[in-house]
Amino acid sequence: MNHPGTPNLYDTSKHVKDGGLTFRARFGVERNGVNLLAEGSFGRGSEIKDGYPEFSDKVLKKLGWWNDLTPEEQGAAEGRNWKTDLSGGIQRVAIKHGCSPFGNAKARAMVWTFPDPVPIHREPLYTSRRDLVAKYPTYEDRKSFWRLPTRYQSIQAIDFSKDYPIILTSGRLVEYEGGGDESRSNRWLAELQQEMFVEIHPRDANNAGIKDGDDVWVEGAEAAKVKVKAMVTRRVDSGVAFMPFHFGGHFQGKDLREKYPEGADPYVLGEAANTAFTYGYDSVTQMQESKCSLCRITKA
Amino acid sequence: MIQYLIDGPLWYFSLAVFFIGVVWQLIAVVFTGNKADLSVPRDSAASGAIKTFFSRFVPHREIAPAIMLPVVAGYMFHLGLFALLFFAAPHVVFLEENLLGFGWTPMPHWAFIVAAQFAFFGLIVLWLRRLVNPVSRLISTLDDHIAAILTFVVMLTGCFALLEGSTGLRLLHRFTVELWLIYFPFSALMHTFTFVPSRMLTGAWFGRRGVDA
Amino acid sequence: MLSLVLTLAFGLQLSSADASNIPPQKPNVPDGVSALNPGSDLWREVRRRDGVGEFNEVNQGVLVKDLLSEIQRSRQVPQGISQVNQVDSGVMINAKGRRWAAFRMTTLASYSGIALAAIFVIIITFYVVRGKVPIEGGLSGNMVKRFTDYERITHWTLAVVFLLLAITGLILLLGRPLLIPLFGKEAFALLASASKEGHNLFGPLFLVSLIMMLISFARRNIYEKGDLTWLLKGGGLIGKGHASGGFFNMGEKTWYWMVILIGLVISISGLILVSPNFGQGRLIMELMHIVHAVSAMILIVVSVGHMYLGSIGSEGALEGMKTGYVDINWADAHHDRWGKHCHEEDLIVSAEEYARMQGQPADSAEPAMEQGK
Amino acid sequence: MAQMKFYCDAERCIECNACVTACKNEHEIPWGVNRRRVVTIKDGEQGERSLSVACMHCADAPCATVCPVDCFYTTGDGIVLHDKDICIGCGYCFYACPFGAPQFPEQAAFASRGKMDKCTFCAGGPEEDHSSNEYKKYGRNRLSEGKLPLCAEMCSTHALLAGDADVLSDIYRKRVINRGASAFEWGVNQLKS
Repeated sequence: MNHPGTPNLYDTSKHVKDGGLTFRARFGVERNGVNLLAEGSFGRGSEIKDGYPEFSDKVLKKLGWWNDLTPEEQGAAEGRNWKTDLSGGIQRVAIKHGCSPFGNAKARAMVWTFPDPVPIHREPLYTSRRDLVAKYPTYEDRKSFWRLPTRYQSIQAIDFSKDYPIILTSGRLVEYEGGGDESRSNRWLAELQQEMFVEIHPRDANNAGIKDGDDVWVEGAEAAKVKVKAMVTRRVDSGVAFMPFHFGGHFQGKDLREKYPEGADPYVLGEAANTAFTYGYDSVTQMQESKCSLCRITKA
Repeated sequence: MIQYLIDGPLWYFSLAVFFIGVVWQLIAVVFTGNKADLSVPRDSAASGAIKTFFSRFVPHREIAPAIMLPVVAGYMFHLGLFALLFFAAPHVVFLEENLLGFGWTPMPHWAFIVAAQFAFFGLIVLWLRRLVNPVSRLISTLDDHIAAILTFVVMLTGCFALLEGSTGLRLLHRFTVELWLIYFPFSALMHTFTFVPSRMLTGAWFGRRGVDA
Repeated sequence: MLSLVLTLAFGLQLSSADASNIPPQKPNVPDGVSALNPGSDLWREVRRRDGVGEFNEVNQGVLVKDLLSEIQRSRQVPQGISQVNQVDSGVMINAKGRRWAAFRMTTLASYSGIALAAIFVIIITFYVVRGKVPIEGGLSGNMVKRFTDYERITHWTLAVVFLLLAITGLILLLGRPLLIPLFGKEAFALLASASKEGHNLFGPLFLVSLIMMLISFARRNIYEKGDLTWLLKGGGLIGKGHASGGFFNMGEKTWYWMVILIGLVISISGLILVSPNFGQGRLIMELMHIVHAVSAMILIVVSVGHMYLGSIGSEGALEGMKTGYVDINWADAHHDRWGKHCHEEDLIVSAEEYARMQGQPADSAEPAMEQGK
Repeated sequence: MAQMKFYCDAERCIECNACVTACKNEHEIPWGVNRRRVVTIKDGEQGERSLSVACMHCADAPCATVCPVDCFYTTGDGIVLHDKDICIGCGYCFYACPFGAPQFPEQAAFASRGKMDKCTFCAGGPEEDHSSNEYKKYGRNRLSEGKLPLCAEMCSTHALLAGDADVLSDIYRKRVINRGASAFEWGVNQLKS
């Protein structure tokens, strides 16, 4: 079919075969009496000038396009939809008629199965902005979240920002990837990032009496401590500290290099950033909170 | 051609001269023998020998202040040279590949340089003392001077070849070492080995007489 | 200290006012529009921080004051950062290096060469004109002890190490213009590599022997009342009369303090140059190199005079350092106050006594000039 | 003949150090030696810019001026190379170089630096092309294979350009023209506008 690819996923200005596409009718055709399919919006060159569900053999038959399939495709497509028809016939025919195989629905960020059907801001559990807690409260504690008791409200209620004033976040380095064990064993990458560090704004560093390159203790709100190098920079705002999470091999200041199997220890070891992070789980995916927490930074 | 010569036959020739020469000299020392001591042995010669061997490492209390300089410079030179000879990285590698087949952990580079500085300083002071002190100047033979200067040259060419970058300087150093090995058995350098029997002989001789030498 | 002053004067005199700090021009844009362009502002700042005025032949002489100010400024203006953490890896452009390079190869090398040649010419003409300064009344053969063994060992150790360092240093400095045309690059590379390793290894030995020299000779080199008159009379070299001096006359004392002080400056700057592992930046190293080279040249040039005066220049001088004994007439001539002291204390050793000490058989007691084996 | 130059476009460089890593990987450069480095000025502030800095192969190279053993030579393409057999590792070229290009394997006490190593514009050195000896001392000789230096090839945003000076200036002139006032706009101080 020589399809050029779809640079923009939602682009009704181009024919589907030239890389245009519509929103997928993923959640059925109707909910609470409201039509979920598109109304009055369709791809260029689409023979159906309105919303349409995902293509399957029944849809093709109803539309009368079933005979556009070759006999073998018909055999393969019998009783299947565009995802399970291995011959790809349903997709070919849908695109031939200018339609996108997975249907044309309203672009509605309306996930009714989520606690927040439409995403709204909820203040993180460990926050220094107590004013936002009242405005954007978090969820109630849940007795059984996939059979796991998970706390939200009860933690947010406690104000940790008195002893842990600085907001702590973590993120990536371009030199390392993932947990970093593999890329920290790469001689050339390891040389570029030899030390685990925390980025502090000059004002916070000045208040804590920290110079660039000093060893500092970053103590998370749940009293876990990591010993890292201080990098005084304006990359982070005042009151915020950033830590890369590719390092490992030290634990609360102790170098555990000898625990690595013989010859398997990477060139560079460092504290794992997540040691200093705190409790908090996503209300849907249970993904742990490693982006915003509170910490206290003192000179080591 | 020169490289082949220095790295090859001349090296083995100088080793041969060295080993045969030393063994020859030591045998000569042993077989010259000395007149039997007919006196009644008052004490054991062996213990005298051992005692004297170790007591001579430290200068006598009475004359210590007078010869403190040669003793200190002597130890600086000898200890620096031995540390340098046996624990310097290039030497350890050389011994491992050419002579012994096994190696050991060398000193760090800065320690190697400091040892060399001790050795050089010690040798310069020792040799100058030999020239400056009228007594030692009188009793110094040409051989003593040659031995000192040759050792100095060997060490100097070694220092010159520190960068381990050019084969020319390495060859020069190796060539001077070969000269040193060839000259060794015929010179005062033999004291490297003969000091052991000489101290023990004297020690035994006096030990047998019950004298604390 | 002395040499630092000299290098300052040396540097100052050479270079004219340096136009490196161009005031930041305000972009000529009507006031209402703010067209600050961080891009060009940034490069102007980088240029000024590391920048230098237009580099041209006129101001290629290095301004030591400029280097000093550059070192402070390099601390105020924030350096760049780099993932590569090595010495000066944060400095994007270090234009001072180019000026130092030009200074070393043109000004320093040529002036050093000229100075070295000049001192030899001066000495030779002096020798031809004045010849060996004789001792009035010739040698008496009666000797008096001037230096102990330890002092002579200290002197000669310092001398040996100094000579070795001077030769290797000059090879490194003047090797390229003078020796490469003779030996060709490969051969000279061997010589230069050997000289560099030798120079670096013997450097600290110079400091050690300098300290030994300081301890054993400092007391007798403290300036006394009579020294100024010695200077005013030109030290006996120029003009007729003889200047009086104690154990060491004023000239020898000045030379001693020159060796100690300039020697210390050379040693310290040398030690800094030889240990690049303390992370000092290039500016400091360049400054240390200038101080090291200029002071060393001063010492080398003056040392040639010392060697001449101590050996060929005046009769009987070398004996003191060679054997430790000097002729009493020599002492009276050059160091009359010390000579008088020897007469009073009766420290004089007669010729026969001296010959016996040197190990000649008693009967052949000719004057003690010839001795030893 | 071409006049080989590097040019790093500060508006594009994102300090990802790919050029540094590519160079080290290609020439098997030991730890501690970085022929190329990325320097960032005003990191994290308004007007932050980065540049990839290595030997710029100057026409009148200060390193060649100051070298006590004169081990530098400039090829027909204007590439400044040096002879590692002649180099004595004294470090003067490092002091003289405006860009800090000369590197030394060790920076140990007693100035034992080892032989100087520097960016060769991927043109090897005075050894026989493609010989293992050349690779051991100077690294890959890409130019004799008709390729351009790997650092420029690896640059993800084409900030680092390497090649004939005229070609580079054409490329950069087109970029400046395309940017037109936007370089100014980018440049306009957001705080005020």
